[in-house]
Amino acid sequence: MTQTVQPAAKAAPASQKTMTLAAALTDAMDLALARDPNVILYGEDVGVMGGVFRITTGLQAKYGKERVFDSPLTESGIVGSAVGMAALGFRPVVELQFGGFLYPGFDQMASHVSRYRYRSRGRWSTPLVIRFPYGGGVNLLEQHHDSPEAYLAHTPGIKVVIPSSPKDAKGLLLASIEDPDPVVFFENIKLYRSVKEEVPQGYYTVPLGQGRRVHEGKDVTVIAWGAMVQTCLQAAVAAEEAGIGVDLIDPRTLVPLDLELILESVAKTGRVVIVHEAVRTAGFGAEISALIAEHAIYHLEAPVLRVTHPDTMHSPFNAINHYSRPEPAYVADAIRQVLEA
Amino acid sequence: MTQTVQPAAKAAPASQKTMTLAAALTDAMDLALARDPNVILYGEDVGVMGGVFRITTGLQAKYGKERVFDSPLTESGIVGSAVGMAALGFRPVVELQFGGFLYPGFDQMASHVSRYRYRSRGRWSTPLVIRFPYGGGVNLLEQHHDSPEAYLAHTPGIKVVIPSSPKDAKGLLLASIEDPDPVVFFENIKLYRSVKEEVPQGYYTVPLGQGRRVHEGKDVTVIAWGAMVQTCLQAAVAAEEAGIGVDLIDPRTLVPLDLELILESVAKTGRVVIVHEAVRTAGFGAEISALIAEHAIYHLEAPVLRVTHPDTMHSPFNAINHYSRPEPAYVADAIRQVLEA
Amino acid sequence: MLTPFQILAADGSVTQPDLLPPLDQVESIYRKMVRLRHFDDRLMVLYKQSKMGTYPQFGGQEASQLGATLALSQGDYLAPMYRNTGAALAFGWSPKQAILYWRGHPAGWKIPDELNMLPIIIDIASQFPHAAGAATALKLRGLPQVVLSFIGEGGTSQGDFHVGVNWASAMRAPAVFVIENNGYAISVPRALQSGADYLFKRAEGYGIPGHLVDGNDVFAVHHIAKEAVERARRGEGPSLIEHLTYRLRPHTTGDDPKAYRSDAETQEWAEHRDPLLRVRLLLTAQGHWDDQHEAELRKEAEEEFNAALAEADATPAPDPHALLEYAMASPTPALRAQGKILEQRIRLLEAQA
Amino acid sequence: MLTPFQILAADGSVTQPDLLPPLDQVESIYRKMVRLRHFDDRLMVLYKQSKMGTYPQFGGQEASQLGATLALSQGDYLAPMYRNTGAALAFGWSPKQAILYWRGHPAGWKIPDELNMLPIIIDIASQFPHAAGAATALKLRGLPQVVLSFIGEGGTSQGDFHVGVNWASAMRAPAVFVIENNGYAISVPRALQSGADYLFKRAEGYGIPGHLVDGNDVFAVHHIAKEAVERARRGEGPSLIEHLTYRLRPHTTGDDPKAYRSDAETQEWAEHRDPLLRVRLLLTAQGHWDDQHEAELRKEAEEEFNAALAEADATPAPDPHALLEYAMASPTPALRAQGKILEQRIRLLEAQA
Ligand SMILES: Cc1ncc(C[n+]2csc(CCOP(=O)(O)OP(=O)(O)O)c2C)c(N)n1
Ligand SMILES: Cc1ncc(C[n+]2csc(CCOP(=O)(O)OP(=O)(O)O)c2C)c(N)n1
Ligand SMILES: [Mg+2]
Ligand SMILES: [Mg+2]
Repeated sequence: MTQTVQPAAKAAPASQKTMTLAAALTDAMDLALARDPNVILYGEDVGVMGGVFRITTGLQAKYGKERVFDSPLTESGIVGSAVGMAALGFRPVVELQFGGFLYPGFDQMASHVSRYRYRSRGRWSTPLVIRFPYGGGVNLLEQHHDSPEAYLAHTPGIKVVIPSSPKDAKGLLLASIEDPDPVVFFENIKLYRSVKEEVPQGYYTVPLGQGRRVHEGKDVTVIAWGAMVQTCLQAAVAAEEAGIGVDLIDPRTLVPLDLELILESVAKTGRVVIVHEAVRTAGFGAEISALIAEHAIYHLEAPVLRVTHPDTMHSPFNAINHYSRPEPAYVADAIRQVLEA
Repeated sequence: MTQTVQPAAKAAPASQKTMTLAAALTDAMDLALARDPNVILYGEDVGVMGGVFRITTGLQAKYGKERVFDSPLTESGIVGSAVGMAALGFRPVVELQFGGFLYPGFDQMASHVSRYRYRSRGRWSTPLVIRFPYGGGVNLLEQHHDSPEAYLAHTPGIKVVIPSSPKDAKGLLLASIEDPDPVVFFENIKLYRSVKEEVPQGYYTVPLGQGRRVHEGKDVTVIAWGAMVQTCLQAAVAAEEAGIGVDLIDPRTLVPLDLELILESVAKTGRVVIVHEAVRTAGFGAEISALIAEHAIYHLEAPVLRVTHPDTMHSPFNAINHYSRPEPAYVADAIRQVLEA
Repeated sequence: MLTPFQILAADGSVTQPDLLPPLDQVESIYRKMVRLRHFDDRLMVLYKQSKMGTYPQFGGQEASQLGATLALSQGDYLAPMYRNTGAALAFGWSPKQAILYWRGHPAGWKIPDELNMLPIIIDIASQFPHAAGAATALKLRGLPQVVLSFIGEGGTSQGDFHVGVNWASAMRAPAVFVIENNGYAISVPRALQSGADYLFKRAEGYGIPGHLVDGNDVFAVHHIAKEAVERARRGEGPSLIEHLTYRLRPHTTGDDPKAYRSDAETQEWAEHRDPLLRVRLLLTAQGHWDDQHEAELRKEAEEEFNAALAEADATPAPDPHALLEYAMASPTPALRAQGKILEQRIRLLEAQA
Repeated sequence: MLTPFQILAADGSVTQPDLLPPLDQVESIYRKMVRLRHFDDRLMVLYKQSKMGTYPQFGGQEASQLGATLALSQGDYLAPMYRNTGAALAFGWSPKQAILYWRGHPAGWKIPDELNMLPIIIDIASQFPHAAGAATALKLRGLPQVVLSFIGEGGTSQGDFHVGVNWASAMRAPAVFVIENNGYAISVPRALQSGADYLFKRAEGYGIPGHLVDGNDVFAVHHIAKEAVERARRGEGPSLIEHLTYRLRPHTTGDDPKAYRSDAETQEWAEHRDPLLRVRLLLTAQGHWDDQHEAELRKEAEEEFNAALAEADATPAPDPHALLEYAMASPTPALRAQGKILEQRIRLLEAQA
C-alpha cells in the first residue's frame, strides 16, 4: 500500500503554485469549505484575525460567520462541542491555538471524540478534524512548543497526521476532512513559512497511512516526522557527501502508520535511527522501535537509536533549546553510532 | 541497583500480618498520616465513606476532617489544588475515583504538577501523590477500567508506580509519599482484594526504581505490571510444568524504570514478551521494547512480542472483555511464539 | 431559603390550580411514573440475582426526569448521563434496550437510528459541551429542535459544567440544562460542592434564565422545562434549571447509603416526599383513583417489564467480535492486525474450554 | 449598564472624595504607575531591537494590577498569569528578573525565595485551581495570609476558572479572584465569550461577593481589593472582582491589533481613559504636580530601568545544563542518561563551531 508518488503529482505542472505550508493549509480549508457545506471552522481567534498564525485568514470573510467563527476560550468546549456538532452532521475543523493547550481539552479528546462512535455503536460518529500548531525552534512562550503526538497515538479511535511539506500538508488536510474518523492534525510552527514547494492547485488528497521516502539510501533508515524531516534531511545530505546512504522515511501519519514502508527500508539497511522532538520516554519513537523489534528483528544489525527531546518540559530557555531539540549534528552522530555498532 | 529482597523482608516474621492489597494501602496511609503532619488526604468520597473502594476507611475518623476530607467533584480541582497545597508545604495524597477520570485533570497533571518545580527553578515543588484505582476484569461501568500509565510515563517530571502485591503496595506508597517528586500511584482494582500476603507491620519503604523478579527462569523474559503480574505468573507456572523457564519481571515503577534488571534478564533469555492491559499502540510496552532494542539488541534471539489490550476503548461489554484483556492463555501463546521463533 | 416552583405539594394539595393539567393527563403521567419506578426497582432485584451489571438507580427522581423529558417534542435531542435511565425511557428508549445496556450488552449500546439520544455519559459533566455543540449545530442549521441535558449537583463542580452552559449562552444555542440536585454526589453532601446556596443562581452569570423547581413535583418540573424548551425553540437561548430532589435508592446497585446518610432522612423523603405519592394522593382525592386501579397498573407495569426482560434474556450472548466493531469507521492496519489477534484469542479460549 | 465602582473619574474628578487617599499616597501610587508603564514600553522597544522575547504587554492595565496587588501584605501570595508582569513588579519582583524572565533566561525563571509568588502561568485559567489550593492550605494551617490571582475575561470561559473559584468558595478559602476584563482575548471581543452582561455576576452562583470596578481607577481597584483581602483574612472566604479595563498595547509584542479593533477605539481609551492620566490630572488639579515633576519622574524611571537592564545584560548567557536542572528533585536513571546525551550534544555543537 506504499506509494511514494502522490496522486496529485500526476497533474500538469501548469496547475502548480509555489506555496508555504501555511498557504497550502489555507488553500486546503478554502477548498473544503467550498466543496462541502457541512465543513465549518471554529476556534480561538480563527475568525476576524484568521488565527495567530493566520492559517484561516480570509475564510470568514469568504464563507461568513456561520461557517468560520471565533469561539469562547475553552479547549474543552472547542473539542467537546465538535462532538455535538458532528452528531448533527457537521464536519467541524477546529483549531486549538497550540498543541500545548490541547490538555484542557484532553478529556473530551480521549473520552469522547475517540469513543463516541464505539459507544453508540455507530449511531453517532465524529468525522472531525482538530488542528493545531506544535513544535519548537521558534522562540515563543512556555507550552507553545509541546509535541503531544504520543498522547494522541495512544488514544484509540483517532488518527494522527503530521505533514512535513506544503504539498503533503494540503493533500493530507483534505484527506483528514474527508475521513470518516476523527483526525488530529499537527502543524509544525517552524515549517509554516520556512519551507516552500510546488503545490498542485485544486482539490486532491494524500491518503492517510502512506509514508513518503524523502531521501533514498541503503545504509541507514532514519524515521522522522514534522519539522524533524528537514533536520534529518540535512543530516542525510551531509551523510551522502560522506558516502553514507540514508533512507529517510516520513510516515506522514502516525495513525494509521505505514509499517510496510518502514519494514521494507529496515530490511534493506538493518540500521535504524528514529528522530522526534517530543519527549523521549514513551514517545512515538518507542512504538516504531517496538514494531521493528517485533517485525524485523532478524534484519537488525545495530541497536535502534532514538534522537529526541529529553524528559523535561520544552523549556522556555529559547537560547539553549537547540540542545534539547534534535539538530542535524545529533542525527548525524546517531547515524555514525549505528554504522559503527 | 536491583534488589529482589525488600528491606522490610528482614523484619521478624512476628511483625507480619496477612493483608489484602487494599488493607496494605490503608495501613500505609495511616502510617503516613501519623508520621508526617504535612500529609493530607482528599478527593471524592474519601472522607465519610472512605472512598468507593474503602481504601481510606477510618482515616477521617482517626485524623479529623482537616487532614482527610471530601472535595468538590472535580479532577482538575483535585489535581490543581494539590499543586497549591504543596506550595504551602503540604504533602497531599489525593485520590481520583478511577484512572479513567484522570483526563479532566490531565491539564493540571501534564502542565503543572509535572512542571511547577522546573518552571519556578526549585522555588516551588510538588511532592504529592495522586492515587487511583485502574484496570479491568471487575465488571464496572465504562471508563472505570482505563489503564492510562503510558500517558503519565510520557509526561516528564512525574513518577509512575504500579504495585502488584500487598507488600509492594504498602512500601511503594510510603516511598511515594516520601518522594520529593510528584508520583502517580496506580492501584489495580482487581488486585485490591484478590491477593493476600504477609505484609510487614510498621513503617517501611520499597524504593522507587527497583524491579522485582517474580518468577525465575532462563528461557523467556516476561515483563508485566499491576494485575498482569498475576496473569503472567499463572502462565509462568504452567510453562514451568512444561519445562519452560519464565523469568517474570515486575518493574513495579515505570518511572523510574529498573532497566538494569530487565537487561540482565534479557541477556540471559534472549526472548521477551511484554504484557499490559493498556491499549497497544504507544503503550508503555513500546518503551520497554525500544529500550531493549537500544541496549540489548545483540542478545535478542526472537521478535519482542507484546500482549496487550487492542486499540479500542476498554469496552463496557464485560462478558467478553477477557478477549481484550490479556489472559494467561494469550501470554502462554506468546511465550510459545518467541520460543519457536 | 427560597421556595422552589411548585404546582402540586408533597401532600397532594395543589398550590397552583390553574397550572395543573386535566385529570386524564395527570393519570397518564402517573402511569408513566409507576412504570419507571417498577423498571428501576426490578433492575435492582436483577442485580441481586446477578442478572444485571452495576446500575445507577434513579428511583425518587422520576418526576425530575420524566417531567423534563416530556417537555421535548419529536426530533428533539436528549444528552443523558448515567442517572438518566428514567429520562431515556421517557424519551422512547425501550426497556429491553435499557436492560441490555446495563447488562453491558453491545445490542443495548446501539442507539436506535430513530432516537435522537446522544450516548449516556459516565464521565461526569462532559455531556454538557456535547449538548452545547449539538445545540449550536441546530442553531447554525436553522432547525427548530432543542437539546435537553441533565447533570447531578455534584457534577456542577466540574469544569465542563461551566464550559457547556457558558458555550451555549455565548452562542444563544437552544439547550436546556437541568441540574438534578438529589442532595448527594455518592456520599458527598451538596454543601461540600460549593459555597452557593442554590446552584440555579449560576444562570445569571451566564446571562440566561435560572429556575428553582420542586424536582419531586412532576407538574412543576414539566411546566418550567416546557417554558425553557419553548424559549430555546424561539431562538432565545439556553436555560439552567435546578430540580430539588432526592435519590431514594443507593448511588448504584453496589452502594450502601447507610455509610453516609441517615435512615431517618431517607425515610422522610420516601414516606412524605415521594414524587409518585403526591400524584396518587391527588388522583385519589379527586375520586379518580383507588387501590384497584393501582393494583391493575402495577400488574401492567410488571407484565410489560417481564416481556421486555424475556426479550432481553432471549438476546444471544455478546459476540467477541463486537469488541473491535465500531472502533474506527475506516480501521487502521494495526486495528486489522488486532482483529487477527482477536480471532486467535477466540481459538485459544475455545481450545481451553 | 451597571455603573462600576469608582473613586476617581476618567477626567480626574473625584466621585467619592471620602474614599480618596491622602495626596502623598496618591503621588506615591502615581510614581509606581509611571514606572510600570515605562517598564512595559521599554520591553516593547527591546523586542523591536531583538533584545527581548515575545512579551505580553500590560500597558493600560497598570491601575488594575497595581491597585489590587498593593492590597496585599507581606507574606501574602500572588498567583499571576502572563499578563501580570505589572502585578508581579508591584509585588516585589525585580525589574532585572522580569527582563530575564521574558528573555527566557533561567535566572529570570528562578522565583526568589523571599517572594511568595507562584509561577507565571501561560496555560489560561489553570492558575485558579493553584490559587484555590494554596488558599485552602492557608486556611488548613490557620495562617493569616491570602492569595490573589488574576485572569483575563477570555479566561473566564475555561473550565478551570470555574473549578478554581468554586473550590475556594466550597472551602471558604482566603482567595481573591480578579477578572481583568480588557475587552479582548487576543482578537475575540468580550461579547463572544459569554451571554452574561457582566462576569462579576458569576459570584452569586458561588455564594461569594462580586464586585464591578472601574479597572482604570487605581483607587477604586485598591479599595475593593482591600475589602476582599480583608474579608478573606477574616476567614470569610473568597471574592470575585471584575475590573473593566483596556489593553492599550498589542496582545503581545508579536501582535498587530489593527486586525481586530479600531484605532478610534484604542485612541479613545488612550486619550481619555488612560489609568495614569486621571491620577496626573488629579495631582495637577490639586497643585501637587507639574510638568517638571513629571519630567523628573520619567527620568527616574528611565534610569532605574536602565540600571536593571544593564544588570540583566551583564548576566552570563544561559548554560545548557539549565535544561535538565530542576526537572526532577531525584532524577531517574533515564534522566541521568539524558544528561550524558546533553554533554555529548554540547561537545558536538562545540566541534561544529
Ligand atoms: C469525571 C468523573 N469523576 C468521577 C466519577 C465517579 N462518580 C460517579 S457518580 C459520582 C457522584 C456524582 O454525583 P452527582 O453529580 O450529584 O450525580 P448523582 O449521582 O447524584 O446523580 C462520582 C464522583 C465520574 N463518573 N466521572
Ligand atoms: C489554555 C490556553 N489556551 C489558549 C491560549 C492562547 N492564548 C494566549 S492569550 C489568549 C487570549 C487570552 O485572553 P484573556 O483571557 O482575555 O486575557 P488577556 O490576554 O486579554 O489579558 C489566548 C487564547 C493559552 N495561553 N492557554
Ligand atoms: Mg447528586
Ligand atoms: Mg482580555
